[in-house]
Amino acid sequence: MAAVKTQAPERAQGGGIAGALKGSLQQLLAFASLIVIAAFFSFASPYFFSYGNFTAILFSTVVIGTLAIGTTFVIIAGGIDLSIGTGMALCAVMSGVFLVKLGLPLWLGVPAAVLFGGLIGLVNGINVALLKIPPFIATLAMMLVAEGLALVLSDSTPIYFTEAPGYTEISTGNLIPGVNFPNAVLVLLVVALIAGVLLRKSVLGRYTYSIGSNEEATALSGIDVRRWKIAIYAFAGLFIGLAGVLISARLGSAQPATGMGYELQAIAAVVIGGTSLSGGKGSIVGTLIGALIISVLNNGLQIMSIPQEWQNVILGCVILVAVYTDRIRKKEL
Amino acid sequence: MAAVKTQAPERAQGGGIAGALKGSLQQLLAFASLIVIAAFFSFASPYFFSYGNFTAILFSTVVIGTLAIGTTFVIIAGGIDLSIGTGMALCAVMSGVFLVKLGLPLWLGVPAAVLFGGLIGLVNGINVALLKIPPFIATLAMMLVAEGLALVLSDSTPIYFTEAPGYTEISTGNLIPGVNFPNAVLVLLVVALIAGVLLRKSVLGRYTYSIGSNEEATALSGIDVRRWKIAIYAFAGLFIGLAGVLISARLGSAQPATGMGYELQAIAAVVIGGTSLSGGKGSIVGTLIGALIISVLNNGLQIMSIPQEWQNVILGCVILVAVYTDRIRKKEL
Amino acid sequence: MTGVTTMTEPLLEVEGVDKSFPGVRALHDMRLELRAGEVLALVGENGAGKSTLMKLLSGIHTADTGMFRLGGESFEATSPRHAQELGISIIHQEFNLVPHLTVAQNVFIGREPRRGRLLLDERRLNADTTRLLERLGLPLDPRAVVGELTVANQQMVEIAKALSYEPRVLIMDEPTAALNDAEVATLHELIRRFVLPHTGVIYISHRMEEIKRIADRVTVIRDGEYIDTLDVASATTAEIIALMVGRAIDTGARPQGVRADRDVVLGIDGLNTKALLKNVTFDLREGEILGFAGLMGAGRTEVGRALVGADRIDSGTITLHGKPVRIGNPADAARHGIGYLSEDRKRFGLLLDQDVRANIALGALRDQFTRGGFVRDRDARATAQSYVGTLRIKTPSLEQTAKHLSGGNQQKVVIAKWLAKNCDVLVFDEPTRGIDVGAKEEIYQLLNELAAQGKSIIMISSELPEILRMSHRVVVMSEGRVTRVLDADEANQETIMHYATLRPDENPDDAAELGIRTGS
Amino acid sequence: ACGSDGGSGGGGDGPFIAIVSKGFQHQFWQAVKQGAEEEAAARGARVTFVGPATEQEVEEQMNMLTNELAKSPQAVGFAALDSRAAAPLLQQAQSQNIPVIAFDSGVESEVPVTTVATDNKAAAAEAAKHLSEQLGGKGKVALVVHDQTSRSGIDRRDGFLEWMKENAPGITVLQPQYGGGDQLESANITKSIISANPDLKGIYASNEGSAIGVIKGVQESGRQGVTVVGFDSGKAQIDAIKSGVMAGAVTQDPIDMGRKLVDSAIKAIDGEQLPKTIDTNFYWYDKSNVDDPKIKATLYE
Ligand SMILES: Nc1ncnc2c1ncn2[C@@H]1O[C@H](COP(=O)(O)OP(=O)(O)OP(=O)(O)O)[C@@H](O)[C@H]1O
Ligand SMILES: Nc1ncnc2c1ncn2[C@@H]1O[C@H](COP(=O)(O)OP(=O)(O)OP(=O)(O)O)[C@@H](O)[C@H]1O
Ligand SMILES: [Mg+2]
Ligand SMILES: [Mg+2]
Repeated sequence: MAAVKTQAPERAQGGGIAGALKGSLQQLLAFASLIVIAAFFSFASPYFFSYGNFTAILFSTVVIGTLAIGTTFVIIAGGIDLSIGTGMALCAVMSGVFLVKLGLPLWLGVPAAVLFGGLIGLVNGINVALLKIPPFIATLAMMLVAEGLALVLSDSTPIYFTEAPGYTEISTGNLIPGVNFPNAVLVLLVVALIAGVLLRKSVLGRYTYSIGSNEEATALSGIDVRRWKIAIYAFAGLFIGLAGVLISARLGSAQPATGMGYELQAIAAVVIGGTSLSGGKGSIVGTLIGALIISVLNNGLQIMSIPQEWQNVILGCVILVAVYTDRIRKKEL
Repeated sequence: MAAVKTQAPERAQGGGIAGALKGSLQQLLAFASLIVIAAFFSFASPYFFSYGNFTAILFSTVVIGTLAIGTTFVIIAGGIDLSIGTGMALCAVMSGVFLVKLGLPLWLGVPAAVLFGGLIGLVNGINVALLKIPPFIATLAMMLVAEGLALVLSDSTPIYFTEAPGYTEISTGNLIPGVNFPNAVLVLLVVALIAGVLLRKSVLGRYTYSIGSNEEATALSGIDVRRWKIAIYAFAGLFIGLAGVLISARLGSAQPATGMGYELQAIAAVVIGGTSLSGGKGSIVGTLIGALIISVLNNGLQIMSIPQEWQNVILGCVILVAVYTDRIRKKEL
Repeated sequence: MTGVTTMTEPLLEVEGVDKSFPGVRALHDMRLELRAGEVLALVGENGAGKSTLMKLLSGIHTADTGMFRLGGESFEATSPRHAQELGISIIHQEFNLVPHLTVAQNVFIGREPRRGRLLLDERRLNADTTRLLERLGLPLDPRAVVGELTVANQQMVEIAKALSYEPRVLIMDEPTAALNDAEVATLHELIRRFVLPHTGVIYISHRMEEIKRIADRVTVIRDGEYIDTLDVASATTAEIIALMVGRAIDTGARPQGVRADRDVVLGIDGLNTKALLKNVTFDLREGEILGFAGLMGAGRTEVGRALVGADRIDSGTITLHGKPVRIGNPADAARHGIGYLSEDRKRFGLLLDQDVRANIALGALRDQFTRGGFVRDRDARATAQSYVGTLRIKTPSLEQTAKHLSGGNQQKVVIAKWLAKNCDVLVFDEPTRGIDVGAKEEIYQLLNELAAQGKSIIMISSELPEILRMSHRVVVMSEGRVTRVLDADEANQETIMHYATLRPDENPDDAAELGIRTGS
Repeated sequence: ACGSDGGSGGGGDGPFIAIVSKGFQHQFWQAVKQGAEEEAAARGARVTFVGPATEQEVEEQMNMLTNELAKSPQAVGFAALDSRAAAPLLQQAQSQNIPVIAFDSGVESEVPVTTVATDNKAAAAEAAKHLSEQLGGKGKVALVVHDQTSRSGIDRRDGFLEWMKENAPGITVLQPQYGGGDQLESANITKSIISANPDLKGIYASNEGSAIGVIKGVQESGRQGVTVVGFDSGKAQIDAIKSGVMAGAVTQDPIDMGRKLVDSAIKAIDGEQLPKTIDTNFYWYDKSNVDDPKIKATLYE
């Protein structure tokens, strides 16, 4: 009868010190899963616990993390976005088109590529909110379109950024001099912070929760749900663009075919982070933790030299256990 | 403000001749999209409209169609199943293990492989219903586990069925003598019929709708929702097993890595066919139409020799338009 | 008043029951005794613990401590099915229907007639349901999809479903909140037929006059504790209310007549909708409370929804302060200062998973609680807190999730949302649904204050006393038409019922009385 | 807004050759396509070129081959992901009198009139040999392979492993890791391997995507003294070789493969007898010969 069992009050968003404390306690508990996993690997392998490996893990979280942050908004609003993977590839290609083919300077080309992601999101938003196409289909269609366009626009060849000096610094450079800490990670942290604040404190964020919680009630409360939905998708699209920039800056090239499959990983990070696919609930911190859980597991299993066919088996089981124990702890709260 | 519109009455299932008529009229309209697309290709290419090509299209629908039928149950019940693709690969491998490695006879090995799919579904069901892990995560974990196990059990090499004579006949043989009509298509039609009847007329089907429509109310009506959810996932799992048999019989080998990605296509077929991802609504006929729309598009675009990078772009656009017009027509009803 | 009070042995007994939720002690040392052959009313303020107690009896929650006896034997219902098997059937305060299934499929859910083990016998299911509905005298189509029924009809389905179990104990948690007088009468008739020497009914309601009509005894609870049980025959309404709220309630007087002097704020002219409305015309004046009366399905809700753009208008004009306006969706309406409170709080009113503050602040968020695109939570909190005070919303904190509030308190939250929004025109559809007597008075007072400030209010209500008590004028509707607009001094039970039951489409005399041509 | 009727290349009324490849999006296949289109244009033929998105999509490739056969081409070029799976379709082609030219890897069937292919195993052995030479025959090496089930993945892995086993007793080979040919994933895998093996001396990457990933991974880890050898070409690898980050790579000359494929197809259509196999060469290239015109012609950017 758990379907109707009384649940401990779960907090969707800010307000109140006691509330905030309770909220962050839950986040901490989700964080605990991560710590346990990391602790395990630290004991299991002498190579896991090192500064170099930690930055490697963080670096490997950047792309999925960025995509997952944008998707968190969409999912909290009750939607889904399957176009983020190939959309990212398309944005990477657009970045190449802007910087290499059109020769725009960095300060113009990079924001343009990010905005192009916003455009992808905008189209998704229009399809979902105005044409009322279910998000799954609307973004699936966009996934196919973006996949194709990335190939068309790049002529199915990678675009190299050798002629755009400084571009790769966006991901691989070290802003903090002397410390080996890739810029991409800094970017991820900064946008996560911004996204977190917007989600909790801005009107956009509040309506994201409201729409996901009860779209009809939100509309009847006099809120222009269509407009806000479009805004949410477009905003989330910016992260597609950013991910496109970050991945192409890391690889030094825009790879038109690299993107498919990232959507599932990003959505998985969001969901493991406690955001509900039925909308109305979730957080950016959770999403980051979800993304980290995946990368730590991937990294740790490889470091331990587990045969790769077993890695997926273990990964699957650990995700199950982590989510399960997390649920149990939340209930006990 | 359609978000708060009183909806045009949509009928979830049987009861009443008028109702049935109205229901099938809607199906017919979804069917109309398919017809329009097929008609277009018939004019656009001289190769499209032929018996050979039609059986080719049907044949290419078999695997996705079979997976989609099972998934229809899960989605109507408000769940999702991401494990169907790699699960299918695992079942194909198991079929190879049973028939080739253990040398079981066909009549034993094939049902065993199908039941193994049921076992995958059962585990999914237990994770979702008893451990209360969200379906997306539970089946994502299973997707990873199945992917790994398929490689482990097959030693990462295809298992060939040369030593299981008659096995490939399951897919490629022609039961109707003299007519070139692959058995696999017959199998699909038969299981679709059975699934359709079960969905509309059986207790399992009724509770599938009921749980997806309002799980809490169903539970409060004294129905053991957990048990039925497990049953639904396990039942849907049988189609994973069947798909594993059909694909390996078609290829003559169990390909341990052929499966990832099928889940998205199958879910797309279900959703294009009008089943709502939020549960409570859907039909097998719709799913078949959805699956056919995808295969006809794939086939037609290739037959027309559209450059491959454009095929996806067009595919995406056509799916959008088809679903959009379908929604418009439904509203007018 | 039914007369079957001769049987006195207890059918159902509850003793020393405690139940706590996180942060809330819902019940403490609760007692209850239902005798065989009686209707026992259970009353108490919103959040007193009535529904919680019933959920313990019907196996949804388990008690922390306490004793339950049915027919002298102790029991503890572990699941809804178990409770049904014991003979306890419940109609919940919130619907528990499966919207995509038909009436018949809902009524017999879990007990479907089958052919063999696996297949369903749909024909027998429909036949059984038809028979049941006929026996109960409920005019429902067994094949209708439940999600498309009106709230009132959904309530009827719930009732049919509960009675189909042929229970010994029937629990009804505010079954009449969505019903109007005629339907209430039907329901009471059903209850009287149901009560036999070996059965009993627990009846929860906030409508005192109903309790006097149907119940034999009434048990009063307050703040989760047992207060007293009275014989209805000898107790007065005032007595019961006093026990309930623990303070005196002052029921105010009727407002004074028309306000012909005031400006017309909103003009509705010749409104038609595909679904129902025909040539609906009326106007709303500044500072006026305009009551909307009518039977179930008369179209009052539809007027409200059409007015704010929630449903599509086929023809007709809406003028605001004399200027025609186009309202395509509720957001347009909100921009024009028109707000709509839905009759269905769960579907159209609340963000169930969000907290009380978020719900109250939702409508006014951008106008009042935002600076530079960011929400000023302190302001939102302060406003929410003040409404929690004035409306006596019983909640452990502003951070309580809406779905954990009692039904009446949820309704108050929705009302607070609209009061906070500060609209010029408020359309309130069944605003006091499920609200206790005390709080009702407070809401009435608030509405009167708003009107005094010059706001205009449309109040749709199925409770005639409420309509009569509050309205400056009353619009009576039947079959999608406005059959009459009554001034406060003309409005009384009889005239309203007369105009509410005109059937111009079926009865030429009625058509003539309304001066409309019908048919071909 | 799409290309209308025509195939991807070539003139209108010449023979129509349908090519079903193992892939489509990867540079390697794009280079094959380029070679095929160039040859077709030169010979007045028309080609279409399709292939599944990944080398795991065996069934999808069968559907593609079916669809191409439906267009009644004069010849079919086919790179089988799983050669036995295609047997019935190859029979069908034969019965339709459509000559089939296998390419990239052999097809276990009598149907193909010839096979235009490189020996992947031998090419991988070449890479192993060069890596071993660079390391002086000892040390620990890792493999980042693009796929564990496809023919090319298996051959390029096993060719490497077998050569090492037989010829380089001093070299320890770690468990192969698989990155799906995805640059990012391969980079992440590489960094994990480097973290876990402080004494790692060399890494072998089995295709272009893996190679780019490995280069990135090595660069990002900051580790010095790891010798990288790769496979295929592409600008990133060529640059890495020129700058010394990468020791060298094996290229299969995919453009030539595409040319020879179309050439053979046209010959087959004309009824010419063809040898059983047509070898397209592979070459080891490194800093010393990367600008050699003969090598340069086999590389794509
Ligand atoms: N699931 C729950 N979680 C937390 N608190 C709850 C839950 N259910 C009820 N409560 C609290 O228990 C108290 C009693 O609620 P209950 O629903 O029994 O009131 P009620 O008497 O039925 O009120 P109403 O007349 O408004 O329906 C309320 O304070 C309510 O907030
Ligand atoms: N959500 C809905 N979905 C479908 N039809 C509806 C819905 N709401 C109302 N209707 C239809 O509109 C008609 C008018 O109902 P409406 O709710 O407007 O009447 P009402 O006068 O408000 O009565 P009450 O609310 O007491 O049922 C009903 O006959 C019903 O069939
Ligand atoms: Mg209650
Ligand atoms: Mg109403």
